[in-house]
Amino acid sequence: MTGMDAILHGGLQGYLVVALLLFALGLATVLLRRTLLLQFMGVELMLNAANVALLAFARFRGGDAQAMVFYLFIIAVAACEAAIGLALVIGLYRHRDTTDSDRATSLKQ
Amino acid sequence: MNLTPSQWAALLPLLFPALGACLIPLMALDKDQATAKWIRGVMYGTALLAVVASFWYLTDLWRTGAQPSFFQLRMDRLAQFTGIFVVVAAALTILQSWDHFHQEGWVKGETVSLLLFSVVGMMLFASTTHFVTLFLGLELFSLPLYALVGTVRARSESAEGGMKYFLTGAVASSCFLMGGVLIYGLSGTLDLSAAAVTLKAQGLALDPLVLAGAALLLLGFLFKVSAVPFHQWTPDAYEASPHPIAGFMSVATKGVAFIALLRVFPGSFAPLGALGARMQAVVAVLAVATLVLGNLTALVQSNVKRMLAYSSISHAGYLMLGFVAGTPAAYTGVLFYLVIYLAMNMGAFGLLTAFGLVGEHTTFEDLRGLGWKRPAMGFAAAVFMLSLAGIPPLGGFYGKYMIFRELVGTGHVGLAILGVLASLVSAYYYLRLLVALFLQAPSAEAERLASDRPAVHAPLAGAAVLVCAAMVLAGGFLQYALSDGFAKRAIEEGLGLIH
Amino acid sequence: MNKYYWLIPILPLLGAAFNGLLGKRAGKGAVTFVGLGVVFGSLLLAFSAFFAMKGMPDHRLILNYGEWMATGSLSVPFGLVIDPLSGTMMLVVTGIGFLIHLYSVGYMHGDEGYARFFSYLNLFVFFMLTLVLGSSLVLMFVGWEGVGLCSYLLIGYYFETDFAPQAGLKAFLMNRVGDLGVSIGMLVLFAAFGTLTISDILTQAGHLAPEVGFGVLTFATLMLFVGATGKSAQLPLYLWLPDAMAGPTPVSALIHAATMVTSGIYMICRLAPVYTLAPITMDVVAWVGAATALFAATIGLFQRDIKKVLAYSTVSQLGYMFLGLGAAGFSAGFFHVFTHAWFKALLFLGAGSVIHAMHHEQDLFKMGGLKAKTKITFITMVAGTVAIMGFPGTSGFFSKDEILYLAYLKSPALWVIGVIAACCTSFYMWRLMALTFWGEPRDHHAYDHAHESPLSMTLPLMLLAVGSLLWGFWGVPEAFGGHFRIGEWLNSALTYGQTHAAHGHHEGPAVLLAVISTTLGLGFGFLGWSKYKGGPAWELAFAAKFPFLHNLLLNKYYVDEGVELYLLRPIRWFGNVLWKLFDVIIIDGVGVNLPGALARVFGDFTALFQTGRVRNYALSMALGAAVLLYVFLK
Amino acid sequence: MFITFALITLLGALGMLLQKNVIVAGLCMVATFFGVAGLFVLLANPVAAALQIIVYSGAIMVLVLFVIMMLNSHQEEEAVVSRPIQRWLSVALLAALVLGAVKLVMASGGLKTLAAKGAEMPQAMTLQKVGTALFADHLLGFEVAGLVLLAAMIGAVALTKRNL
Amino acid sequence: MTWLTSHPITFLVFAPTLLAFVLMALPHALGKLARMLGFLGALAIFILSLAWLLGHNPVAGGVILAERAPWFTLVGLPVDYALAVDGLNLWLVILTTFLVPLTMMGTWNSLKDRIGTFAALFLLLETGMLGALVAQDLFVFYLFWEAMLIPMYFMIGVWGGDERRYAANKFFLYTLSGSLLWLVALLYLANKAGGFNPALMAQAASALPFGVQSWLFIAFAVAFAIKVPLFPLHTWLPDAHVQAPTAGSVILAGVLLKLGGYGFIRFAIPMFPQAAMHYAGPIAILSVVAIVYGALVAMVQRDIKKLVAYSSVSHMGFVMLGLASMTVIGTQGAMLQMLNHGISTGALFLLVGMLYDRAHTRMIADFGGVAVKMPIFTTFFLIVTLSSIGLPLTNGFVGEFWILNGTFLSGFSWGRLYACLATSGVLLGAVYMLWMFMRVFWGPENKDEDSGTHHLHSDLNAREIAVMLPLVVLIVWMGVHPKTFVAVSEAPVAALLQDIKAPAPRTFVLKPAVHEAPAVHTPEGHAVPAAHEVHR
Repeated sequence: MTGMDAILHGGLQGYLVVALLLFALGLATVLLRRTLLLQFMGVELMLNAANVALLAFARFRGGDAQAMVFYLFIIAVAACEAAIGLALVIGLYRHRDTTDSDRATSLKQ
Repeated sequence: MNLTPSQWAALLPLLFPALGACLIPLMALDKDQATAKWIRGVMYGTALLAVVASFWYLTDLWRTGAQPSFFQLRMDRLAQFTGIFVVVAAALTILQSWDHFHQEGWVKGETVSLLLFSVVGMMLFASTTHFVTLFLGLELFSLPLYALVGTVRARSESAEGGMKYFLTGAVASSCFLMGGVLIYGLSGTLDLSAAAVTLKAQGLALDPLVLAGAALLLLGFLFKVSAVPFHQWTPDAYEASPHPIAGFMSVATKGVAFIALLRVFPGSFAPLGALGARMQAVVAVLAVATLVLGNLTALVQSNVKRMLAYSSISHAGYLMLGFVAGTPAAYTGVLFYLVIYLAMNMGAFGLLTAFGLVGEHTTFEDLRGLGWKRPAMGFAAAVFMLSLAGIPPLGGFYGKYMIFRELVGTGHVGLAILGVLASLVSAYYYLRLLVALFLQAPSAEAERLASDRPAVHAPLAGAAVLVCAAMVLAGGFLQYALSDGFAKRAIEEGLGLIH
Repeated sequence: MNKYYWLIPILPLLGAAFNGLLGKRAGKGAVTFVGLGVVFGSLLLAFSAFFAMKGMPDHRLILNYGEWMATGSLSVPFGLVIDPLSGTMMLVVTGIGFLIHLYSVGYMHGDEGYARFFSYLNLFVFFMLTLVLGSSLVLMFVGWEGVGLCSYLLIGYYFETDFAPQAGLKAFLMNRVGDLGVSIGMLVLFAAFGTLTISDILTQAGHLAPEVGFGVLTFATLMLFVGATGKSAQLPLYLWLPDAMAGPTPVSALIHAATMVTSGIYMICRLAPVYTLAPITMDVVAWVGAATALFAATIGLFQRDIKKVLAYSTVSQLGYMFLGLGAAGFSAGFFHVFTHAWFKALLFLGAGSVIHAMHHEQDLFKMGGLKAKTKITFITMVAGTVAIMGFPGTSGFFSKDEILYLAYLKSPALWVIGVIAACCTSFYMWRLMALTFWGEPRDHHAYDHAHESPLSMTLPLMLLAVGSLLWGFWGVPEAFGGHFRIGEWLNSALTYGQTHAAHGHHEGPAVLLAVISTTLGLGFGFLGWSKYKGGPAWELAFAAKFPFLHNLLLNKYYVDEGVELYLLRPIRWFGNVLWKLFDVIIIDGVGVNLPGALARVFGDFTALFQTGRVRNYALSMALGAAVLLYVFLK
Repeated sequence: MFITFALITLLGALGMLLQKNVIVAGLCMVATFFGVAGLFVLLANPVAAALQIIVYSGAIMVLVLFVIMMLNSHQEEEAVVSRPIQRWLSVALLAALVLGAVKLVMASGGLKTLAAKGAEMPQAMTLQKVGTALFADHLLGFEVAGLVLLAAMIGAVALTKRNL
Repeated sequence: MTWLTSHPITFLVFAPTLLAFVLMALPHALGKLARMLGFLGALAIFILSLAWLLGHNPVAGGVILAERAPWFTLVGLPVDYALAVDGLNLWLVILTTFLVPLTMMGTWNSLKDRIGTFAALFLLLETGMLGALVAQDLFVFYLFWEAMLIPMYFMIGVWGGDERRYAANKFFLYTLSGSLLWLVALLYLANKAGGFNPALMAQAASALPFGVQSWLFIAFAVAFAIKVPLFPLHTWLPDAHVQAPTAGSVILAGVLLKLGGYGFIRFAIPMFPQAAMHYAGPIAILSVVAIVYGALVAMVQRDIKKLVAYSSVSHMGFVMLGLASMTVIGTQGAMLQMLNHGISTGALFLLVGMLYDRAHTRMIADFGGVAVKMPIFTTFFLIVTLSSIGLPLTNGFVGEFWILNGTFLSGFSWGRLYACLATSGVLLGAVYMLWMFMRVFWGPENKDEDSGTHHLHSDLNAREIAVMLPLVVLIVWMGVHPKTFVAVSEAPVAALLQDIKAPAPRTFVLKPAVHEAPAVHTPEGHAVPAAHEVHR
C-alpha cells in the first residue's frame, strides 16, 4: 500500500506520524505556552511520543521485549521528571508567586 | 545472577557512590541541633569516603586495564578515564561545598547525596553504548543536577535557574530519546554499536530516519556540552547554582557529554562513515558559532560566574574543534584538554568560595584587591586565568596546542586561526579578573562589606583550589605523561582507535 | 721618538679627563698646570713629529695603532698621518691653541667653572688633533663631531643664562646637518673606493680621470662639502657662528676663528685629489665661498656687538678660503687658513681684552677712546686689522691676493665679488677700530674702570701680532718675486702624485689686480675710520636715510626669523601631527582600540539574546535542532 | 479505529496547546494519554496500555492537577508583553518540523520494508519474556531506574520540604 | 656539581626561577630581605654567566655551550630541550644577566610596597628572557617567548603609573595577538617538518611553494616586529614604557625589544631565506619610516620618558634596517646596535627614574637648570645622551655607522637611497635628545614652587653612581673597541648570509685615467656592477 494509505490505515508509518506529530505538539506547548505546568506537560507529551514510536517499532518487530522494558524505564523517568519539575515550579512559585515562565527573568544577559 | 570477581571489581566504582548516595539521606533523621553539626560532618565525610573509595578502585582498574563488557557496561579505559575524571571533580566539589554551604548557611546532606547520584549517572553515561543505559545514565546525572541548581532555596534565583535548566534539559533529553528510538526502530537493537553494524549490513546507513535519529542524539550531547545554540541555559544555571555545583556542572557534565559523544559518534557509529562526516560538518559550524558567541558575550559580563559560564561555552567550542579535526591525536587532545579544564574550572569556581563570595556578590567589583589579601589564592587565580587563556607554559596551552595542531594538520588552518583569535579575545576577560584581583584596590564599599562580614574561613576550598593549581602546573610541565600515559591510552584502548 | 707621537692627541685628552674629573678638587693651580702643560707637551711632540716628517723622503709619516671598527670588508684603524698639510695644521692647532690656553688663564680666572672650562678646552684640542691627524675619514669624522661637541659645550658654557644654551644647541644641530653630508659622503666614498683610509683613497684617486658631468665623486664631494659648509659656517649653514659668540672670548678665538671653523677647508684640502676629479663640485665650492664672503661682509657692516662684527668677518674670510679652494688653489686657500688663524685669533683676543677692560661690555656704541687706556691691546689690534684688510706686506695681503688672483683666473665675476667683500671688510674693521679706540668715551662709568689686561693676556696678543704681520712672507707669490713656498711645501700632500692637478697659473695681470683690490681696500678702510672716529653719528644718520637697508643689514637679512618660521615650526607641527593624529588616533585608535571596542559592542549585542525567558532558550534549541536535521538530511 | 485513537491523541494534545484554562488543558492531556493507551491496544500491547493509563493518567496527571490546585493559578496569567517573533517563529518552525516528519516517514525506505515485514508478524511479546528481559538482561538498568527514582524523590524533597 | 658542569645553561636559565619562588615564599614583612636576596642572586648569576660563557672559546659553528635532549613528543611532534649559547646570542645573554642586577640596584628605593614580589617577578622575567635567547628549538622558544609576558604584565600593571591597567593589558594583548598567529604558522610548519628543530623546519619550508613561505615568514615577522617594535606596530611601546616602573622600562628597552631583532636573525631570516629577501625591501621601508617617524614624534614629546620610548622606536628601526640590508656589515651593526640600545636606553631610563624619584614629575616643562643642582647627574645624563645620539667614540656611533654602511652597500637596489634617508635619523636623534637636554638641564634654574627642579635636593648618591659607572664604561668601551662584542658573531653572521645567498654588495666603478689599466684599482671584494651604477 502507498505511503498515505499506510499512514491512514494504521501501518507503521501511521504510528510514526502520530508519534512525530505528538512530539511536535509537545514541543509547541513548550514554545508557545507561558505557564510552566503546561510546558512540563508538553515535555511529558514528547516523552509519550517517543513511547508511541518505540512500541510501534516493537510491534512491527514481532514484539520485542527489550523495547517493552525500555518503555517501563521511560515511564519511570517521566515520573521522575514530573516530580523534579513540579518541585521546581513550587519553589519558583514560593518566591515569585507566579507560574509564568516569562515572568521568571531575573537571570539574563 | 552471580557476578565474577572481575565484574564486581568493575562495578565497585559505581557501587560506592550509589551506596553513599542512598545512605546519606538516612542520616538526616536526627533533628537535635547539637548533633546536627556532627551529622553534617559525617554526611560530607561519607560522601568524600565514597568518592575516594571509588577513585581507589578506579585506579586499581586502570592498573589492570580494560574489562570485558558485561550487562550493558563497558569498563574499558575510556570509562575508567571518565570515572577518574568525574570522581576527582566530585571530590573537589564536595570539599568546596562544605565551605560554600557554610558561608551560605545552607548545609544539607541531600546536596552531597544528589551529587553522588549524578556521579553514578555520569559514569554510566560514559561507559556504555547501550541506549537504555545511556538514557538512564543521562537522566540519573541530569535530574539531581536540576535539583542541585535550585537547592539553595533561600535565593530566589535558584529555583528560576533550576527551572530553566530543567525545562530545556527535559526537552533535550526527550529529543535524545526520540533519536535513540528512531535508530532502534530501523536497526532493531538498542545497543548502538550493534545497531550501526546491522544498519550498515542492511544498507540503511543513510536512511533518513537513521540520520534524523543520529541528529537528535547529537542534539542531546551538544546540549549537555552547552554548544551554541543549545547553550543558553548555561549562564543562568551557573549563576543560580552554588559555586561548587556550578563548577561541577561546568566540568563534569561537559566532560562526560564529550566522552559519550566520542564513544557514540566516532566510536560506535564508525561503521556509518558518512554519518561521522556530517557530524563533523555540523560540529564545525556550531564550533565557530560557539567560539564567537561565547567569547564575545563573556567579554561584557560583570558577574564572574556568568563570565566563567560563557568561558566554559567557548571552551566547549575548542573541544568541538577537536572533533572537527577528528584524528585520534585530536581526541587525545580533547581528553587532555578536559583534564586540564577540570582543574582550571574547578579551581576558578573554587576561588569564589575561597574568597568567600556568597549569593549575588560575585561581580568583578567584589574581587578587587583580594589577590593581595590572600596571596596563595591570588597565585592560584593567576594560574587558572592564564591557563584558561592558553598562555604557556601552563596546562591550558597544551590542550589548545594539541587540538590546533591537529586542526592545522588536517588542513583546517582557517578554523585554527579563528581559534587563536578567539583565545586572544578570551585573554582579555580572563585578564580582567586578574586586574580586579591584583591591579585594583578594593572599593570603599567592598571594604565596608568585608569589615561587616566575618573573616573568610575556607580551608577545604582553599586546599581544593591549591590542588587544582598544582594540577594545572603539572599539566604544563608533565604534559607528555598526562597525554601519553592517560589520555592517549584511554583513546587507544577505549575507542579502539589505532594511533 | 716615533712611538710617542700617539701622545700628541692623547695628552690633551688626559688633561681633559684630569680637569674634568678631579679639577674641582685639585684646585686652580693644578688645573692651570695640567691644562697648559698637556697642550704644551703636545706642541713639543708636534714639533718633533713635524721635523721627523720633514725628514721622510716623501714627507709622509703614517702611524698605525691597531684596529678600531673592522667588520666585513670595512676596516678602520686607529692611525695618524703626518704630512705637510696635517703637520702644518697640527702646529697651528697646538701653537695657537697653547697661546689661547695661556690667554684664558687670565681671562677666565675668577670663573667658578675654571676647571670645567679647561677640560673642555683640552678636549677640544684632542678632537681637533684627531680631526687633523686621523689617518682615515672615519677618524677625521671623530674629530669632526668631537670639535662640534666641544664647541657645543663651550658655547653653552654659561648654561645658566638664557641665550647660551640655545646658541650651543643651534651650533651643534647645524653642524649635525653638515655631518649628514659627511656621513653620506663617506658611505659613497667607501662604496667607490672600498676603503676609508685617506692615503689609500688618495692613491687610488691619483689614477682616476676627472669626472665629466655629475658622477659618483661629484656627489660624494658635494656631500662632504655640505659638511664643510656646516663646520666652516658657509651659506646656508653659517647661522650658528655669530650666535656662537655667546661663549667665552678665548673660545671664539680658538674654535670659532682659528681652528675648528677652518676644518672644512682642511678637509677639502685633505681630499684635494678627489675634489680635483669633480669639476662641478669645484665650481659650487667657489661660488658658495664667494657668495658667503660677500653676504657675511655686508652683514658685518652695521653690527654693534664687537664680537658679532668679528664673527661675520670670520664667516666672510672663510668664504674667501672656499673661493680659493674652488679656484683650485688649495694651497692658497690653506695659506689663508694659516694667516687668518693668526690675525683673527689676534683680533678676537684683542676684542676679548677690550671686553675684559670694559667689564663685559660688548656694544661698540658704548666704547670709544680706549687707545689711551689699553695701549698694547690697541697696537696689537691695529696690526691685526691691517693684516685682515690686506695692507701690503702683511700676511693677509699675500694670502688674500693669491685667492683673488686665482678667482679672477676662474671667472672675473668671482674676482669682483671678492673685491667688494674685501672693501666691506676693511670698512667694518676700521669702523670697529674707530668706535673702540678713537673718539670720546661714550660710557664713562665703564671707561673710568677700564684697564689694561694682565700679561698672560697681552703676551699672546703680541706673539700673534708678530705672526700675523710676518707669516705672509711664507707665501710670497711669483708675481711679487717670491716662490709661493707654501705651495711647494704642501704640493706633495695636495696632489698625492696626481699628475693633472690644476696648477701653473702664471698668465693674467697679477700685479694690476693686486693694486686695484688693495687700493680699494685701503680707501674703504680710511672711509670707515674717518666716518666713525667721531662716534656713531654718521651711522645713525645713514640709518635715518636708508632705514630699510640699515635694518636689513642690522638684522642679518632676517634669516634666523625665516628659518624659525618656515623650517623649524613646520617640522615641529609635523611631529605633532604624526604623534597626535597618526600615532594616537589612526594607528592606536583605529588599529588597536577600535577592534577591542567593536568586540565589546558585538558582545553587548550577543548578550541581548540571553533574554532570560526560557521559551526563547527552547526556541533557539529548536532552531538548532532544525539546523542539525537539515545538515544531516540534506 | 486507528484513526479514531490517533485523532483523540492529537486533538487532545492540540487542545492542551490551545486551551487557556490550565485545568481544562490538563484534562485534554488526560484525553491524549487515553488516546495513546488506545494506540497501544491497537499495537496489541495491553500491558503498555494499562501502564499508560495507570502511571500517566493515574499518577502523573493527578500530581500535576494537584499542583495546579495547590498553586491555584487556573487561568494562564496575562502576558507581560506579547512576543510575536517568538510565536510566529515557533509556529513556522513547527510547521516545518511536521511537514518534515511526514516527509521523513514517507521517504524512509527502511521503514517501508519494516512495515511490510512487520505487518504480518504475530505479536510475540509475553509478560514472561518481558520479565526475563527486565531482570536478566536489564538488571543494571532496573537498578539504575531505581536510583533515578530515589534521586528524583530526594531531589523533590530537597527542593520543596519546608525545614529540612 | 657534575650536573652543573653538564647543564650550565639550564642552571643559568632556571636559577632565577628557583630564587623567585624562594622570594615569593618569604612573608610580606621580609620584603627588604627578599630584595637583597634577589639582588645578590642576580649578581651571582651575572658573575657565573661571565665565568662560564666568556671562559669557553667557541667550537665549530660558533657554539660556545650547548645542551640538547629530547623532551617530549606530543601529538606526534618531538620537542627537544635544546639550549645553546653561540655567537649570535652570547652578548645578549650577558647583557640580560648584567642588566637585571644593575637595574635592581638602580631602582633600589623607587618602589615602596611589595618589593619582594617585585624582585621575584623580575627574576622570573630574567628566566623568560634568558630562555628565549638560548632556546634552539622553536617550541621551547615559543614557551619562553610567551612566558615572558606574564611577569612583565604584572610589573607594569601592579607597580605602574596611573594608566597602568590599560598599558598592561595593551602590552599583553598586543604581543599575544602577534604570537598567537605566529603559533599557527609554527604549527603548520612543524606539521610539515615533523618537529620543531629549526633546521628541519627550514628544510620543510624550502620545499613549500613561495606563496606559503611568504605567509609563514609574514607570520613570523609580525610576531617579532611587534616586539621590536617596528612601525606601525609600535604603539604599545610608549604606553608600556611610560606606565611601567623604572625597572620595567629598563628591562623592556634593554632586553625584551632585542628579542624581536634576535628572532629575525635567529629564526625568521634563516628559515625563510627567499621570503626574507623578497620582503627585505618592505621591512627596510618600515625601518626607515620608524627611524624618522620615531624621531619626529619623540621631538614633540612633553614627557621625558615618553620621549625616550619613542627614541627606542627610532633606534630599533636602525636595527631592523641593518638586518634587512643582508650584508655582513649591516647585520653586525644591527647586532651591536642591539647591545648599544640595551645599554644606552637602559641607562637613560635609569636616569629618568632617578630624576623622577626626586622630582615626582617627568614633564620637561617642569624642569630647567637642573645642571646647577645636580652636576654629577647632569654629567652622566650628558654622556648617555651623547651615546644615544651616536657621537663617535661612543657605542652609538659604531652601530649606526655600520648599519648605514651595510645598507648603502647592500645588494638591494633600495639600499643606497634608504641609507641616505636613514642618516637623517642621526640628525633628528640629536635634535630631540639635545633639545630635551637643553630644556631640562640648562637655562636659568626653574624656581616655581611646584616645578620639578624645585624638588631636587640631592645629587646622585654613591649607589646610583655605582650603577651608572659601569654603563658609562661600557658606552666608551663599545665605542672604542667594539670588536670585543661583535667578534664572536662575525663568523656566524657571515655564514648565515652565505647560506641564504644574500645578494653581493653593490659598489661603484670609477673610470680610471686613460693611461691606466682598468680593474687594477677597483679594490677586491667589490664585484663589478652594471653600468648604471651612478648614484642619483
